[in-house]
Amino acid sequence: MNAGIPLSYFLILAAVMFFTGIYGFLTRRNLITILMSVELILNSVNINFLALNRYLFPHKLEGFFFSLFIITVAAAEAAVAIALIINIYRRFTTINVEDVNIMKY
Amino acid sequence: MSIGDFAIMRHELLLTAVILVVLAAEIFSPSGKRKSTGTIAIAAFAFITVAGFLPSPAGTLFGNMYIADKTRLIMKNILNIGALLVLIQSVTWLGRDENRDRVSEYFILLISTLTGMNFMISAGHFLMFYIGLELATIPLTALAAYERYSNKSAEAGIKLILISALSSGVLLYGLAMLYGTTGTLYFEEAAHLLKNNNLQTLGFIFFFSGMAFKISIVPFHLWTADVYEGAPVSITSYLSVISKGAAVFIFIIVLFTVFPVIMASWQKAIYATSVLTMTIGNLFAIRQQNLKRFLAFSSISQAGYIFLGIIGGNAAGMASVIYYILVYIFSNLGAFGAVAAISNASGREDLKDYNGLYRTNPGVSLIMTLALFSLAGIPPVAGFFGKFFLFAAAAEKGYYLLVTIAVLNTIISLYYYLLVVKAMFINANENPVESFKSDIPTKLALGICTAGIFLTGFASPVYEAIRNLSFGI
Amino acid sequence: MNILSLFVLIPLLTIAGIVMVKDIRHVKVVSGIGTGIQLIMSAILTFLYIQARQSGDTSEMLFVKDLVWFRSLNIHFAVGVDGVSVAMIALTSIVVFSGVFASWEMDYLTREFFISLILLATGVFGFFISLDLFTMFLFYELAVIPMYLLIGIWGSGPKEYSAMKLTLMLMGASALLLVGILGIYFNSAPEGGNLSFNIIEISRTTIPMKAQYIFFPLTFIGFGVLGALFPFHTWSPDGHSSAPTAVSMLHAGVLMKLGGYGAFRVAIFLMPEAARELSWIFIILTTISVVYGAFGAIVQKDLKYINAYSSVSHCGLVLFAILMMNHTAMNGAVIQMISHGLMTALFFALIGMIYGRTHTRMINEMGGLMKVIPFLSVCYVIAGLASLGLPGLSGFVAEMTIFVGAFQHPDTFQRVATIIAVSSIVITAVYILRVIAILLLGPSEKNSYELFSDARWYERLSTVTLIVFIAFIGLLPFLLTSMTGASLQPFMNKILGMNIF
Amino acid sequence: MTLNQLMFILFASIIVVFSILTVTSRRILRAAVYLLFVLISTAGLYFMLNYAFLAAVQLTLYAGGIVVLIIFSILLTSHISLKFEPVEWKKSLFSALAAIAGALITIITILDFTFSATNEAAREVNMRLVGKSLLSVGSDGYILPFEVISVLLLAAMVAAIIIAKKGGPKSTDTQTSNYQ
Amino acid sequence: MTDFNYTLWIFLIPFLVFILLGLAGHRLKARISGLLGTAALGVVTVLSYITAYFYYFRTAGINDVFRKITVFDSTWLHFTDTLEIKMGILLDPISVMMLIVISTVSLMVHIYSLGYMKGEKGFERYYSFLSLFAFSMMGLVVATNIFQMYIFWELVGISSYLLIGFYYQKPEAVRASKKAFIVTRFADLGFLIGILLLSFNTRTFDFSVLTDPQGTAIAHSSGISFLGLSVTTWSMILVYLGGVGKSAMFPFHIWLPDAMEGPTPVSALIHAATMVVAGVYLVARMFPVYFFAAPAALEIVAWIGAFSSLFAAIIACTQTDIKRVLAYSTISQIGYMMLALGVSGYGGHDGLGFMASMFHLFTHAMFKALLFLCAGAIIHAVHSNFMIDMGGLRKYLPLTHLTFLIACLAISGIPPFSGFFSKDEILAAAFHHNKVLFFIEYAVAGITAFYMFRLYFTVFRGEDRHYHTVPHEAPPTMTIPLIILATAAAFSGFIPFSKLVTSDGKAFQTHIEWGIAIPSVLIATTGIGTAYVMYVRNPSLPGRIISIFKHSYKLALNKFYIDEMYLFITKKIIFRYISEPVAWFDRHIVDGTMNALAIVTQVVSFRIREFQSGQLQKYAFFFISGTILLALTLIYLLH
Repeated sequence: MNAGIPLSYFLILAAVMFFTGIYGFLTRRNLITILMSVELILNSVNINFLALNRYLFPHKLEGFFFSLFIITVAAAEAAVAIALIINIYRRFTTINVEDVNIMKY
Repeated sequence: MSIGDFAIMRHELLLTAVILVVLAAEIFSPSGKRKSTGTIAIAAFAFITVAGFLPSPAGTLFGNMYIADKTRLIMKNILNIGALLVLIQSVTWLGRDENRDRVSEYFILLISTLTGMNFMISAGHFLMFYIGLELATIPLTALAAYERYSNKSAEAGIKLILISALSSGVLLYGLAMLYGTTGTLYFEEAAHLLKNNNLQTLGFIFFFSGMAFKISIVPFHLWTADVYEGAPVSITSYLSVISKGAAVFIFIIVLFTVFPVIMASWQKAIYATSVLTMTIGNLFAIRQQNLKRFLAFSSISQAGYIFLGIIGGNAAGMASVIYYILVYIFSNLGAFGAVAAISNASGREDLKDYNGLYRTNPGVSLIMTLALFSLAGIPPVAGFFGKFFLFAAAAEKGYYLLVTIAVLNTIISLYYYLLVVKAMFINANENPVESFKSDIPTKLALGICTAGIFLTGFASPVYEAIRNLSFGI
Repeated sequence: MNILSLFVLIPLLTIAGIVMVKDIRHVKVVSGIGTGIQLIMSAILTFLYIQARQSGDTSEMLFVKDLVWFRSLNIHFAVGVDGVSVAMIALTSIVVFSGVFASWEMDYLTREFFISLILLATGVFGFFISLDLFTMFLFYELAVIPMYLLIGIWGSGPKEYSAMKLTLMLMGASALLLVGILGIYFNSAPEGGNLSFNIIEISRTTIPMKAQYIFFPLTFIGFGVLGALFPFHTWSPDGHSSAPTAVSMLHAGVLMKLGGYGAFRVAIFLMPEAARELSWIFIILTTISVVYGAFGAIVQKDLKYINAYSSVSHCGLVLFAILMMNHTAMNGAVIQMISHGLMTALFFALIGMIYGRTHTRMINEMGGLMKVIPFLSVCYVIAGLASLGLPGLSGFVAEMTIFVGAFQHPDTFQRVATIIAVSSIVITAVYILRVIAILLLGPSEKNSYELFSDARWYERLSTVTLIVFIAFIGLLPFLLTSMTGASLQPFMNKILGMNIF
Repeated sequence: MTLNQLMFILFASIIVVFSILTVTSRRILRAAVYLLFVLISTAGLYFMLNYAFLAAVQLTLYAGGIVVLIIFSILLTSHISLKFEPVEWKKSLFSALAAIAGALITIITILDFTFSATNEAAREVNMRLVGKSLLSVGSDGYILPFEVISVLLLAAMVAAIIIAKKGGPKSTDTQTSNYQ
Repeated sequence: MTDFNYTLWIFLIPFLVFILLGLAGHRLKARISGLLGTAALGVVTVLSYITAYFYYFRTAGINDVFRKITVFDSTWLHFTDTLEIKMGILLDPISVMMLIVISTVSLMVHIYSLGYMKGEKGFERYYSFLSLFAFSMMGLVVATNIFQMYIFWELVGISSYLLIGFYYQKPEAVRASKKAFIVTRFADLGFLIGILLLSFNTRTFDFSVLTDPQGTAIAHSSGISFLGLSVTTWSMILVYLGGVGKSAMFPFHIWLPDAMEGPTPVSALIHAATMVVAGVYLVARMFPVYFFAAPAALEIVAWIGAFSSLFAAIIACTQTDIKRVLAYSTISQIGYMMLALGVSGYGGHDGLGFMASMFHLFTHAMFKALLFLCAGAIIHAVHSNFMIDMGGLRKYLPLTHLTFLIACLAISGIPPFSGFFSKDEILAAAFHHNKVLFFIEYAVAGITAFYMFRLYFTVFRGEDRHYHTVPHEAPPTMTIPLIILATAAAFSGFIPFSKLVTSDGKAFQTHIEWGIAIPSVLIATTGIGTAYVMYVRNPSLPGRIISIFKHSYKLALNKFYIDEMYLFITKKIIFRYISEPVAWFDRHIVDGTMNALAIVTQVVSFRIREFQSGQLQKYAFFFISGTILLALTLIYLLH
């Protein structure tokens, strides 16, 4: 199904997505949106792995499985992160990342 | 799979077993008697630690996905010792009212991170490495936020998980590139297929950033101080010693087994970041007032020194790094143990609270002093030997300038370590920490640390045993 | 048991004894006994050494004991002594012994004080017996660190600042030294073979010139800082002035000698080629040290400052002499180390005792002490006379050997430098006599002085011990120089072997 | 232009546009929905790459699980109509610069590299193969990570639980000056 | 008794006494320690005389050449193969002559002090110092090598320091002792550098090698030159500098007058008879080197001697402190001796100046010691140093008066007193060498007579002053030495010095050159007459003269402001413009740099704290930037 599409398209797409995620991580104030940016990042990695696996090394499934595990880990991570965010909300009554800075210097 | 195979991966299996035992104890014991879970966990863990030293066959399992050899074995044992000390040190704190209903969770989480680290170290495949890494990280974020009534703790948790998520994203991206250029994620195969081209270098840099985050290398270190300060003392010490040690271990394994081809590149990267790390870590440490935060920056700068052992890419360097981590475990845990003891007894963690401590609590002060001297690299304690071997490893490869920068940095570090010593021994205080008696676990942990601080240095067999490992390089 | 190892062991046992003793008052007794044994031991060592030499033992080092420590880096616990080290060990024992008695009145954290003090001594002893660069370095640092606590806790004045400054500067020096030692080690086998930390083994090879150029300055400065090399001497005035009596004694008397000894045994001995090429830089610096220290001492008002600057000057002379790289001057350097060690220790001991009575160290707040405390005053005068190089006391012997030796150097540059250095003897006379005149002579100023008691028994013991040795060297110098002089022959062979001249 | 290319362009533009919207939208719930779109489009790409299983996982776990989790937490912590303050221009500028620079370097380096594909025959990915691989102990078997991730999930669960165990609002932090 | 081994005891005995009295003196009774010291010195004196007798008349003079006898010589400190300090005893005409001078004067002073210092606190200390001095001085003169000489030179200096500062509670004494030591120390610096230079050239310290006219040392001495003078000349000038300091020649004379703060017997011993002539002795000892290898230096010796003698004589005319007058007179007389050496040749009659110098040294020691001891007796009687407090003492102190008069006549060069003979030889030698020097000395002879008799007339003639107690003659312990010394001062001129003490050891004939002697006696008589007119006949005359020559008088009274110049140099230049800046520089620049390093570290540490802002996104920003920067550097910049 991927005939006619060069591999580099996928990779560029992934790169753009990755750095969009990075941008989001650096700019979004809300902890949840930051988490969303992380998801973007992980997704872009997955795209990379799958595209590379499909285009270059289709005889094995390393990229495929890696993506599979990344998704799983991402889910676990998201669960804990959300728990922590809620914890923050409980303690700080805000989830603005800029306000979560009682420790500094 | 055979019984022998299980022997090969007995560290991980035993740890998992402990997790399950604790879980079972938590589930099945009546709620009134939960105190005992801690004892069970520690006893079991102590057993594992001892068992770890039994001779173990080397070999690979799961089609090279899991590798066991002497080097890795010794790494795991070192981590076990450290973890055991952390566990013992945390007993007093876990006995507090607010923590009483969450003791077994604490052990489960902590031991599972250690399991993750062990898997990470034994990984022969980047997937195992990644999963081990995450297993070593995610539960830790929860532990960092463990303090129930502390805003700082909560903040530490969120900071840790978000930035570690970012870092693992970056790391994964790098792995994807490496995968794309080599077509494999097995360490051994990748090592042969790496060619030193730009994309691989870029992939390596992404990977490097991810690891540097775990080891607290400047400029990837900024989370360290905040998390260390916010987290409970035992978790801070765990983060600063075990977590960092494990990351260093896997980092050198990967560097030396997977990336020797692009050594020229990573040496430059390590050179630059090492200088930055030592310097920035020290500069920040100078002015810290909170002891935990202070030790955080100190541990950042220690990471810079550790890089000196790595940069040469030689067997001596590898040995010196492993040895240094061992020494560092005793030293840093000694320091954190003292901080924890004082914090548990009086709730005070600031430098000014330490004024006049020697008059009221000479024992703790002396241990703290020894630990700090060891961190600073003052003879006759072990840190001196550790630093010397690190520097020697770098000097062997001609990195004299780097060594000079490092030794000059040790002077800055000596300055702030002495500030603490000064506070304890010299400064007067109208309201010093009152004399307190530590309980047995604290004493035990501190005693082991003290013994370790002395013995690991003087007793040359320790170093020689590490040095005699082949490392495959 | 090797007799040299005992020199490290006995202090450690003494420390153990101090820890065990229940009664604080017994701490001093234990320390006194421990250091007394040390003193006897060093007398025995000297005796054995001379006996061995006379019986025709011509090996470079005697009483050698070599234990492998870290095999992979070829680190050994290697001890051995030649005449120079024996002399330095004897000096250390004397100063430590009298230091213990000089601090007999210590009553704040007594136990800790004596432990630190003896720990310091352990480091010094270890340094002098080491043949292995690694252990040497280890003991060096071991000797420096207790200084921090000793000054910081029991010092006076801006003690925290001084202690910190001293420690940091000395450890900074040791940092450079570490690089130097590593450099030497990794170049110790230019023709292949095992790398070595052993001084004797390294001295048999020639370290490549390129390496020498880098590591000689590092090593020399590293040791030089401890030897108060200009401009790295500023720890000395502050450190000495803040330190408690015994610590000043030990520090100026012995610890500063580590610098000279190390510069000579490590920097010059192992890298003579670079030493010859680069010596001019350091000769300029040391010449400055010599004159500058003396001038600096003239206008000081604090007794300890005066002595600190004086130490800068005298220790500068040690390094100066070493850099001349000939037998006589080096021999002079050794004698100067011992001589300065003894007399500066005496000075500091006396300053401490005077301070204990007058509670000031400002010379212009005192006067006419000769009348009220004649014993201490006479001792002070003797120390002063030794310091200004009066024949019959040790200072003269040392200085003259240095000057004559240095002046034999074939290069005009060195000889001009010598002339400049020689001029310090006048400046020394100026500041010494100035102090004596203001402090001891003249009418006694205050009525309260009448209450002063002269030296107590432990003070007498402390000062007389030192004076006896000062006079001994001054009157019978040939006994000492024959011992040290012969031991310099390997150095000279090595230096001459590189066909400089 | 083939259908494939058209689809790719469609998915790609959805991903890019909605990614950017996700990280710029000032309304949080919308951002979450945009993220959902991105994730679904990604699943589409997986389909295109013949990884139907993974696409399914993506849709269920990601789009179904995580996004829902996120939306829940949004509802827990924020007012739905919450509209963020615009991002400080400096922060936005520097972050954009960093992101663009990173993207440029990455893309240039990728384009610079000639990937070499293997000659071996491709393997069909089906559930059978996936299941077999996951439970295989030999080479290319993934039973070990599969087992370990179960520990991870257990630990994550415990982690989430202890964080969620209720703590009082009062802070016991000692107020300290961290810095001299 | 010709092996001279017993000479060792000549300087060992005083040393042992010094140690004994120094360590245990305060436990002995004062009187015992005094007697002990005196007795010991008596032994030394006897030994010295025995030595002299056997040396001059039994051993050495056999072939009319006095040999140099090295009694023993053992290594004390080894420097190099050729350079080592030995300790030994060298007997030759001048050292034996010096033994006599030192032991005689010393013994007199010891005896005298028993009376003079009676009841002083620190009596035993005084005697131990005296013994130390005797030891050092003996060691100095019998030195076999230049370094031994230097060693004892320094010891002599310290004994002088200790004795000047004997009254240590008196600020003036303290100041004077300090000044004496530092000034001579400064001169000794020259001496030492001179030794270094000389030994570098000649590879030896040994006198017997150095001063051998045929020896290699002198032959080797030419060669490299610096500023037009050969290195040997330079080294000899520097060595002479030591002599200038010790012998209080211009410009290092300033310490000597102040040194009179010490007890008067000390002044007699050290600052008149023995130590101050050490410079002369030094030049005499090194004379062959000067003469053969460094004639330019010898010329300098002559001129400095001449100038000092004139200069000091002029100042002496204006001083009012009796001891200061004598002190300047000493300077002046030593100038004579220096001059004599400076103008001397070598060997036989050419060495007249050398012989004359030694002769004068000998006679001067006697009469100057006598003068000081008399002054002591006077001071003892009137309790003042100042001439203004004295007058008409003739009738109270008849013995003192008589001996003082003899000494005055001797110093003025009136025949047949000793000074006449020695001074005459000096003038003769100067006449043959350089007329300018000769006339200067003529003038000085007149001035000397003038100021000595000014002193004599003021003190013993004139009116009584108001005395608190009636002055009375001193006890016998004090007067006996006066008588002995007076005898020596009167008759020592008849000793045939040219037979005994000559430049090359060979005796030669001298005769009084009446062409020079008669005018000199006339000049001296004129001086005495002037003094008589001014201070006896017409006491108001001095005041009138002073008012006429107000400025020059003031100049001379203030010793030509040399002291002030020194003070200026030390206090202003050295203290204020060298030492204080050095101290300041050290504290602020050198130390400041070190502190600045620390401060900069602190400041940097403070400045960079914004990196650790607590803002997660900033952390992430640095994270990403770090990655990108690393990538940029490693891939595109360093690849």
